Amino acid sequence: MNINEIQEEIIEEFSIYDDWMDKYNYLIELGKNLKTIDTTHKTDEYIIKGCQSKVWIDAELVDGKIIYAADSDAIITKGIIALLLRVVSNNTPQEILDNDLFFIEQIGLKENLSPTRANGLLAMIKQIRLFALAYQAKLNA
Amino acid sequence: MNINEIQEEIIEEFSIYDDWMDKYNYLIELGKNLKTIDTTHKTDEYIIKGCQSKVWIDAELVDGKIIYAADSDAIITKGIIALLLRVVSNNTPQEILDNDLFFIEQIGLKENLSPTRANGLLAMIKQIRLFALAYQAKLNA
Amino acid sequence: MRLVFATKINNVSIDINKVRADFPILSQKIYGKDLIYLDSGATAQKPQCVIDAETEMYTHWNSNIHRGVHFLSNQSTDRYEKSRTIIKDFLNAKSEKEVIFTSGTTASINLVAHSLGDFCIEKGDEIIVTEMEHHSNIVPWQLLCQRKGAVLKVIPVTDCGELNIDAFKSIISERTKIVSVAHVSNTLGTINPINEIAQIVHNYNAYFVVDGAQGVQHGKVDVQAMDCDFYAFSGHKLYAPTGIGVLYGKEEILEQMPPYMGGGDMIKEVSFNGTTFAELPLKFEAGTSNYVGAYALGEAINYVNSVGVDNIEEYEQDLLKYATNKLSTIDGLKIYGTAKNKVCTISFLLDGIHHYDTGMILDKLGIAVRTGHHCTQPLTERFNIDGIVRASFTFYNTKAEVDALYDGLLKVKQMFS
Amino acid sequence: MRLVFATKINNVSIDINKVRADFPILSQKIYGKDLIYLDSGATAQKPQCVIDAETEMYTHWNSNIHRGVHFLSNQSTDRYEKSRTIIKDFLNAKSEKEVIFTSGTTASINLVAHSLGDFCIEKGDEIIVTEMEHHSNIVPWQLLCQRKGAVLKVIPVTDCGELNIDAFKSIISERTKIVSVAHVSNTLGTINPINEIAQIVHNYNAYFVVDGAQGVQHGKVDVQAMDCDFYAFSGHKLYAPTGIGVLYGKEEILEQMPPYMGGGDMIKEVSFNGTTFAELPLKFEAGTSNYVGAYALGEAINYVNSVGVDNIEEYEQDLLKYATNKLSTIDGLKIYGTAKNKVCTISFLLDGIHHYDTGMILDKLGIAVRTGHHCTQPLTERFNIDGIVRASFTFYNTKAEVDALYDGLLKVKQMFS
Ligand SMILES: Cc1ncc(COP(=O)(O)O)c(C=O)c1O
Ligand SMILES: Cc1ncc(COP(=O)(O)O)c(C=O)c1O
Repeated sequence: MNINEIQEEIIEEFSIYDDWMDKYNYLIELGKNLKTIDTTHKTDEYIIKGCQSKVWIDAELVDGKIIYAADSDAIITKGIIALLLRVVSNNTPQEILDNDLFFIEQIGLKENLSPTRANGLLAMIKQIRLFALAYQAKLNA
Repeated sequence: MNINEIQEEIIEEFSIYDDWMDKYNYLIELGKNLKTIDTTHKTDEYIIKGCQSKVWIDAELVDGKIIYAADSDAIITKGIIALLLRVVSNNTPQEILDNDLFFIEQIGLKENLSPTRANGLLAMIKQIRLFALAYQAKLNA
Repeated sequence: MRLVFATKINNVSIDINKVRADFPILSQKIYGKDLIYLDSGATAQKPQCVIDAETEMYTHWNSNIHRGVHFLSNQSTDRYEKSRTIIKDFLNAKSEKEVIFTSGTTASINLVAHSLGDFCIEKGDEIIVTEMEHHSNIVPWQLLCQRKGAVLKVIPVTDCGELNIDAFKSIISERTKIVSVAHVSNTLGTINPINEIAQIVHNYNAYFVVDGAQGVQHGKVDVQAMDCDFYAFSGHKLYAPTGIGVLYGKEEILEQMPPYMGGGDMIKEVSFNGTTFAELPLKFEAGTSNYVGAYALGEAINYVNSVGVDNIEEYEQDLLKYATNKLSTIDGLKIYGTAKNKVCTISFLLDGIHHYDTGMILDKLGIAVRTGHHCTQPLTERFNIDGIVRASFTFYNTKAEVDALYDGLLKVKQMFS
Repeated sequence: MRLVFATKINNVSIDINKVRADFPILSQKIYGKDLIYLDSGATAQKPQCVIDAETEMYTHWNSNIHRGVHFLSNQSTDRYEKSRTIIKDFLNAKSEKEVIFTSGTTASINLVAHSLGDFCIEKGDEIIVTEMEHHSNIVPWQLLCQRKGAVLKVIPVTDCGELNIDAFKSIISERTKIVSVAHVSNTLGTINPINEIAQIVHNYNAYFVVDGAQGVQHGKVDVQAMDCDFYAFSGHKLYAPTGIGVLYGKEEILEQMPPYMGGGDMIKEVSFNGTTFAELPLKFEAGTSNYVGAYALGEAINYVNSVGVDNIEEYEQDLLKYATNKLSTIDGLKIYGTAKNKVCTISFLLDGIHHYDTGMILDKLGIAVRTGHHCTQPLTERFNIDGIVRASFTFYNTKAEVDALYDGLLKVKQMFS
């Protein structure tokens, strides 16, 4: 599935929740199950500090595709990270750069992306694109 | 006439003006006719600077009574000064200290005493009392 | 020692329904639920009379103050200066000259740090703050120390969240020039023993600055009884608009201090050969003051007085007791800040649950709490935590809202278990 | 040379009745007479939508910004940051990072004088201002010169009230580090040739600060086209509330400047071992910002845009021409400030009549003008006068109001003759 298909799939999944609580329970579930990032990568080099929750992110290029790894100290943030990684990971840099991330707004989690620096997610999304740009440059070099 | 009788007299005089314009015309008249202060006294020593108009004031003790002299560069301010001097001048320090000045408010010129520093009148009234205090102290010494 | 906020548990005499009706936002719905606003420590909500004061000013009397001779300008100026008198009385300052309008606590403290700093700080001098200070009462002093080569010292906080006064006595010295302490801690709620500290500070001839951002709204403030040299607070935490604050300072000290900002209204005469400065308080009010905010701050204080400062204190202390007892029954909930003398602010963590997660779920239940470091990073570090959940109550909050918070926290525990 | 405010005399496309209805105070009565408000240079009146913006914020969305995770906090933050974007677009700044909220022009200029001053001024360096500056653009530089041992130089003003650019060219030198000039003179109305000055300043690698307090409300401001390094203005003169203002600064310069005020929100991390500062623009926004005022400023700009900046300029230029012609016919009336390029501000004196007397009588006729030195003492001194009467018009004023002023002045003459 390509990036947009996965986004549609997630939107589909969330459409069955008409209650915010089910939605957040699902996020919490996702957050708990997200493989935590290698502690050697949980250093200041990889950190994005929100005022509230911290986010760590790393990426590597495997066979021309980027594999992202990320983590957070807050479970809800981690749940959203799990969704994000499902969408962007394992795609080529070009694919990542070519596609917008629209699912977060569509599943009603937009407030998690407010520019308040609270949870670091918005900065993480920027970082995802930066990794893609960097690897793209490397591939073209 | 004592201070309060003069104040009542002024209030009486002004009561015939039901129009602000007549009132201000009268003030302007008074202002124009006020004997200007001796220019040797129109120095920075005697000045009270409002933001807008300047006021000069001086006082001397003659036979136990204070004779005030004052001036301003604005005619309306001068008109009010004329009224003030008519009320306070030629009284003993004690009489000046014992009496409130109520006529300005009662003749509807209160806005001229706003604490905006605009015309220096409020500071001048303070200065009138300060002179009285100083001469009183001298008399008691 | 007389407590600054004496707690009397009598019959509470606040008509809570009337009070709540005075604050229109309290009937706002959040996600379809009743708003439960427990974030007044960050900013307080405004009674209708304060909102109306601004509207009235702009609709009828607005005009720039002080320099105008026309009717509206006099109207504006009168309202601005009357508000100064209201504040003077509220703080029990000696004169209007001691009441300087600023844009808020942060601006007030920066004013002191710059102007008093320029006046009295030399290389090697010491300035003392506490471990529980808000960043606004740390960073200005750090910057001053950098500028002057002075040294910043820190009064430590005990486990229950009180100042370690013995440690303070051992830190203060002849080199100490300024001591700056929060009246009330925004994170822990602790009411600090201002009078006691003032005495120690003045024994060393140092200046005593009080950050009153969290103090002024919870009980009677009497700057003369406290004997502080400066007292800073923000209007927006005292039911007034944003963008207005106050710096109280003792006249004889303010007189000696050099001006901070330059501009209109703070001058006597300007010339390129030399400028002279206005008398107090205008010397420290450069430029067009937020005169509409200042007027509304006066109205806010009138409102607080009409409810009654003592009534507010009593009501809040009762609420504090109730909330502390109730929340303490939650398994795994730890309260940070258990000082004997505190305002109705309760900060806590649920065992194993991130403060942000707690806040997010409470939000969905319509409950507004604040999470994070609350601009007191040295303090959260001292307690070895990253952040904390803070419920800050005031006299428009109710026991029913405490119950809702309690229920919400049980829900949070269930969701994250 | 391209004029910063190009004057096009086409068909005026402002619906003046609609505009006047938008400003509730304009139907206020003064001493039973219709208010004729000719003091917008001191502060502008507010359209209903701006008053409503504040009320709406306090009634529905009020909560402290940035650090909160709850619904109201997000609502407040969104409105605050959206306003920043509106201002960015209004000034044609490159990015939101270049738009710093302050409490007003005076605060903005003091910020630059302190922070840029600390960054680039050394003993013996020179700073240049002009003879027509407002005290707010003089005193901060005088204080900076005192702190650093720098020298203040002054560009003279010609008899018609324009800057003497040749003199400027002879004053500026390699020692010049900062030049600070009013976009528009508050007393004379002169629109200064900002682009031309910018070029000269930048040839000497100096920084160029523009005091836009009187510029931003009368025509299109494009900071990139102007090529100024800083642009300061106040909300209250742009139809917004008091207590909010803006400092625009070029990102690459702001990046290098040290922080000015310390406090909450302007930090990245605080510890007693060392504090790091936030990214732009927050680095310069210490403490709780006047977020309600900021939101209302955005609404004010939306309102100005809805009337149309070009329409406003056109309308005001037409009014200026009419008023200048009409007042010039009064015997003994002398206008100060007859620059070719000016906004609709007319300062004058009646022969032999004190400015204060003139103002007092006009006031009684319901006409609000400003009198005095207008916080430009060096300028009034340059014209050998003590003070002046200023009628400052804006797009809600009418030719009928000019006529009323004219009649009023005849009355003044009659009364004092
Ligand atoms: C040219 C000019 N500069 C600066 C200022 C100061 O603005 P504010 O008083 O809003 O800080 C004014 C306003 O009076 C002004 O006209
Ligand atoms: C204890 C304390 N000091 C200072 C401040 C700063 O106040 P403001 O942000 O209104 O300037 C606050 C507010 O957050 C506070 O709680």
